[in-house]
Amino acid sequence: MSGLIYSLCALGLVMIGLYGLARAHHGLQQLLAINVMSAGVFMLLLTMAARHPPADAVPQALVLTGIVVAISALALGLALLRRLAAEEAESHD
Amino acid sequence: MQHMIGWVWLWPLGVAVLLAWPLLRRRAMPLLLLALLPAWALWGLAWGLPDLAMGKIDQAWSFWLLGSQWRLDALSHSWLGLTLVVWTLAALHSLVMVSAHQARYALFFLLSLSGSLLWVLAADAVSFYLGFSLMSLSAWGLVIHEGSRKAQRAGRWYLVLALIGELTLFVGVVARAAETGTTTLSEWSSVPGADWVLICLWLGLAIKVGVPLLHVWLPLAHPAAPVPASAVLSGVMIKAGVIGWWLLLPGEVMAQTAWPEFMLWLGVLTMFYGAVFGLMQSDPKTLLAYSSISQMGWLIWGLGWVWQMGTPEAGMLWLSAFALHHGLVKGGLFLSVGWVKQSALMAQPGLRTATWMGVGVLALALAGLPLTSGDWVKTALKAEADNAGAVVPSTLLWLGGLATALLMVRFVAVLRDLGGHKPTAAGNQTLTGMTIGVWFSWIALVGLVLVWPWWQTSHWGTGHVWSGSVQGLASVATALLLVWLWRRLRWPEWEAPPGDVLVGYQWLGAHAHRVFKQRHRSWRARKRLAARHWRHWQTARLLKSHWRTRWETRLSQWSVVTAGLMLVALGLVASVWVTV
Amino acid sequence: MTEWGLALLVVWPLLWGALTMVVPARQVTVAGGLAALVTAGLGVWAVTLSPQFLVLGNWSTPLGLGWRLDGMAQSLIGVTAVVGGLVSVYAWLDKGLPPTFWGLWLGAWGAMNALFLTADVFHFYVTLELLSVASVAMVALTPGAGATRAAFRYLLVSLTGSMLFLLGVALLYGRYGVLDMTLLAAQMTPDWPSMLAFALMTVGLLAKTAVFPLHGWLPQAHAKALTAVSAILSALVIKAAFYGLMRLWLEVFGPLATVSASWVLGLLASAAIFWGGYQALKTARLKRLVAWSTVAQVGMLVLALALVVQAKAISSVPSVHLWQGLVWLIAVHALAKAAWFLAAGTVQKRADSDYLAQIGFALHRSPISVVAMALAVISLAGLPFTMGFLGKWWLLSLAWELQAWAWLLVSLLGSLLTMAYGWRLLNLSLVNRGLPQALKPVSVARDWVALCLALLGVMGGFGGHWFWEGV
Amino acid sequence: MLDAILTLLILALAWHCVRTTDLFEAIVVFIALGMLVALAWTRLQAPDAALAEAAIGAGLAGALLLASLRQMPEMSATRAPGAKTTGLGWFWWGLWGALGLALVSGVAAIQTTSVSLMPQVQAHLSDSGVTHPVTAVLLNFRALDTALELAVLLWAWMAQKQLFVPGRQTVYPLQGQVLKTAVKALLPLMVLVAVYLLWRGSSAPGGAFQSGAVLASAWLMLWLAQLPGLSRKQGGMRLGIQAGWLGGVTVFLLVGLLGVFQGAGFMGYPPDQAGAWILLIESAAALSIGLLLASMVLVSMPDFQEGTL
Repeated sequence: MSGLIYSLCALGLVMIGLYGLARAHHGLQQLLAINVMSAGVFMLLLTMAARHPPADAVPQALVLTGIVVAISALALGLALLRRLAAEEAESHD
Repeated sequence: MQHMIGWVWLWPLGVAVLLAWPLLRRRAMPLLLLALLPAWALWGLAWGLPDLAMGKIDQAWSFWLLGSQWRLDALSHSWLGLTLVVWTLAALHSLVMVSAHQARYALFFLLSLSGSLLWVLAADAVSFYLGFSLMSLSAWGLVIHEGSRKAQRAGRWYLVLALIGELTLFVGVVARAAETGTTTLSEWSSVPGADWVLICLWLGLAIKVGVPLLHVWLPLAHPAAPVPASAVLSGVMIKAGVIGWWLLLPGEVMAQTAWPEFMLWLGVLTMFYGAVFGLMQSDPKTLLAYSSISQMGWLIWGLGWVWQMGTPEAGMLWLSAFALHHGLVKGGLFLSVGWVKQSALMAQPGLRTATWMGVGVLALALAGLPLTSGDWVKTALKAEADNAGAVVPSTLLWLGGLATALLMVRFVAVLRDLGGHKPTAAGNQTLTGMTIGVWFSWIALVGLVLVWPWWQTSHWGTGHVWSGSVQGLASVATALLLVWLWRRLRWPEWEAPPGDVLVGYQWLGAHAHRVFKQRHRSWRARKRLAARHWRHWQTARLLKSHWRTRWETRLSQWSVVTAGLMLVALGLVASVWVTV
Repeated sequence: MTEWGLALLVVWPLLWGALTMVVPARQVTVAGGLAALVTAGLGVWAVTLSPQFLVLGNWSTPLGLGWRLDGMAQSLIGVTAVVGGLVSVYAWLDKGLPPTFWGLWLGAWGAMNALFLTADVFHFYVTLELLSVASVAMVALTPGAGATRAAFRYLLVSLTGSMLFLLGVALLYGRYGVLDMTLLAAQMTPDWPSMLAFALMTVGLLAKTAVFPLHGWLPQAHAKALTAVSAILSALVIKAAFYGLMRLWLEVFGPLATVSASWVLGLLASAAIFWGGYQALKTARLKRLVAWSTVAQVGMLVLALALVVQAKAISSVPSVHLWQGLVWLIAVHALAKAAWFLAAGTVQKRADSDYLAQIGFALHRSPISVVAMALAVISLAGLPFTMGFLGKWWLLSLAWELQAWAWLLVSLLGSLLTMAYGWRLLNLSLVNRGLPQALKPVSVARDWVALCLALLGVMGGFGGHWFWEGV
Repeated sequence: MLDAILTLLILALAWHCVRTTDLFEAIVVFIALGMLVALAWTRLQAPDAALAEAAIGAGLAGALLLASLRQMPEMSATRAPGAKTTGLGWFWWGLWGALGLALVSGVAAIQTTSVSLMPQVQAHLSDSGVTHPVTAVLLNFRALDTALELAVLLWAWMAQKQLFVPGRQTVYPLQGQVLKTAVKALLPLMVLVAVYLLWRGSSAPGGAFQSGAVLASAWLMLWLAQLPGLSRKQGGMRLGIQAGWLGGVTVFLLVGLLGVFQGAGFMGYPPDQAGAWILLIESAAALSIGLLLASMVLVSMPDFQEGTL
């Protein structure tokens, strides 16, 4: 039962992330939306792992890999945004 | 030995690569002659030692593309001869008649030459298509060579129609290959095909031949190109369409279809169409271009009865004789325009007289004066056609000959008006030895035009060839009479714009554009109104820009991108779900 | 020996790419360039190997990561090696390229090699991410807010695509409990979770391949990037995602890739061909034109995929030469587009302008580049003498066999559009060249690299029998 | 019951995070969301993932986001210039709902399926050199995944270095005697924790990622405390840092190549030496992850000056 609840939660996060991507005002918020989405995908993988005890280690390992990939992408996106802000500030000066 | 066939057309490509060397780029014109050497060698070899070269198939490059093969037989030998004579003369004349952008001219010339040699020798459909399109598309570079506004317009129309023809032909070739399961041309001739495949093939080539309504590029492109290039365009290139029809369409099974009859009537129509609009031209090269269309009518008509015959190959040799005649004469006539414009040449009385005599000989040969090649081939063709039971009344053909004669009279008149008849101030410049040499090559062509039918008749041993002389004489005489009457009655001259129906096409195009623009404008007005009244109209701001940008901006919005993602995903799910 | 080579195919570029971070800036070009050439050599060598399946660390498949060197992977590795090698030579000659380029490019190359080799859907995701990160960073090498904005947009689309792909992977794992492509293909049943996974993974890859209507990022990113980067992105990076589509549609999701699903692909492809072609026909800028042409050509690839899927689904059509034809088209586009972008970049540099109205004279003065562009265009349009001709021949005869008249017409019109927008450039160089102007000095060697690529696209005609034995 | 409440809370926070017009608020909500998600993951018996999410997905990501936000003051207003509230029409919402429903039904269909690779993992666990299954998968069965994921991190850092924008503000009063002393006291403790996590990883939840996250915070504190002092003159230190960045990927891939040499296949180890090699790789990886994550956060600080790294 709890598995179903969490998989619904995971899908909810994915869909909210998709919505955020479409609606966000700012690049930073779009990055947040994508990270919300990725949290949802990871959670789905973990619910797959937890269907039967003992918890499956493979999806858990995949999630660990995914988390590092996600923060790398987030860091790159933020670096791009900072650069963009600096370049726009320069052009306004 | 047979592997030499391939080098005939590959060699010009190799010569074209030499142009990358800056030194050669500055002296590019002699390369054109160099490029023709292997072809001449092969032709000479096949002529002198037929056992060694004739009837051979070169499959050395069977690993290339879909398996290339090239062959040399009686038909391709005859076409090769024509191709070589005209291209060689063009190369020689390029030495003295083309001075600007020599390297570029040489590049396109060589590419086009290579393609021209390739389709002559092709034994498989892909090789033919390759040669055909290489020749057509490279010739675009020759058409626009002068760079004038006229040349640009001609180049644009040329390219548009060439590309449409190209693609139609390509579809036809692919479909025919799929139909017959092979690309070897000899196997195509006896397998009937689906109608639409044949129509695709026919249409793709008809543009090159200049069938009325598809001919609009021809009267623009031939005059726009430099003189030697026009000679090649009219002398060799447009005939690719006819030989293409012969090679790609199933000639052996055509007799049972309606195609031969269609071609017979189309041929006659083309003869008159070209002649009528040709008479309304005032530029000698445009006039010659129309004359080419008219002469193509003869070939179309000829192909019609060839298809009707039980043994098409024999008829095809007569057709190639006609093509040879027309190629040599028309090439010579185009070059003559260049010589008449050479004021220095025209300042020398002896050369001037000789030039005009040459023009006269060529014009009369085309008009079909007795004892010339024109008379010989036309009479022979008509006789063969009667034997085969062709449906077109021979009166019509006689009228077609008369039209050609009229056209030639008009051509000489127009050419005289060009200013060549009297020496100008610039006429004092001296003639270089090279110019004189090239001029002699033109005179030699005139000689060839006079001589080759005699040689050919003795070679073929045909008896009835000169029996139609009276007809030929009658047509020329009638033409002169008509012209004289015309002059006496002082009727105003009619003129038609080059490309005739092209004007109609352009009007249609412009009209459609105007209609579209009006609708577009009203659409925009409505949107603006909507934007004013509807608060949430998001893209009102964007309405100022072009719809192309506007739609792209809209497509790039994240709401649209995500909607696209979801729509495609759901579409895929639905499409799988429906079937599984 | 083989295992060494394959391992090095991935490890070598990654290690050297990492090392460029510590190599002093002056030596980076030399180190990176040499490393790139060795990678190219390894890639060419990999093509000569016999097909094989390898499980990393000597484990067995469902547990370990499978590497599969089959014809499809080999061809893509080979194409990447040839095009990548020549683009590296160009990059070497380009003094304006920042040294960071080499690390990023080698990383992207290693990622692509791993991506082509892997037989594991999750590992495919990881390699795709590495490739995206490196590619986005390469776009951002161009100074200026325009490029940064394009790179950011590229990153967002790329990440979204990856996330949808990963969602599909999660569904697949939940349904089948394996991640290996061959095992998945063996068990695949057309049920609801599999359908969803199919749709999501496809959409994710479509976004990364820039198929209409998800193409919006491409013209920006590819046009703003530095020349060598544009060539890499357009010729190779796009193909990596397309390769994923091929694997999914032809292999993993075999029973789900039905004729009606191929219609969805075909529709998207047609829209891409017309929209991309129209934009290329109208745009006022040089690199934008080439980039829009990529949108159209990607449409052509997807259309070919749709036809292949149909041919596979309809058993009456002989299914030979199917993936070979696709790979052939990929090679055609990779060579032609790399040549075109490099030539365009050289001309753009010479004219110091990207506007078509201002580059006529530079075009006129760069005959080698113009020839390269012309060859690239005729190859893309499928005109004779080129690899493209054989590709188009294959595509049309496939459409003919399937009696797919609509797709046949679309691909023909696509060719016509290609010629039309390619002709714009030739027309500029020959006719409307405009007034003479001062040109920036640019090494002619760069024109020659572009010409080499274009000529390879022509020579490819000699390899016709590779996939054309049966016809 | 707890699960239901947690789920609702997570969804509510996520909704607020993407709905709010204030970026600062969005980030704070995002950090809180990360923490709750980590909590949910512990409920799903995934302590490794939960730890990593809390440390990296919420902690370091939050630091990165907040630091970056400060560098875009003119853009942090509710609405960036040019961007507008896009009204999503009924069509969009229809698609959204349909896709959501499709996904829910798809996931519900596989909720009871019992396919898993766990039996395989357990069967081969004794040959993997470690006793914690997650570590075995990460470092042995699917080692190349992890190696390339370290590569993703490294290349993301490479990209950031190239995108670096020198800080414009120099008001970040973190340096101070108190702080320095505190850092000095805390640092050994954090390193100890990191080493412990690393060690523990072979048999229980923990390992390179979690250890790396702790190391990252330790590095960050150290650097923030003595930012001005850490400049070009410390050549040896710089070299060490650079080696640390590359260490994870290089060591991993080289050991992978060594596997070919030893006959254990690319990215494989002979079973009897597996434990030792894995420990070596994990140490290098933890160091790398720590250094890279710390560097990433550091360059996003508004007062960061070029040349410090």
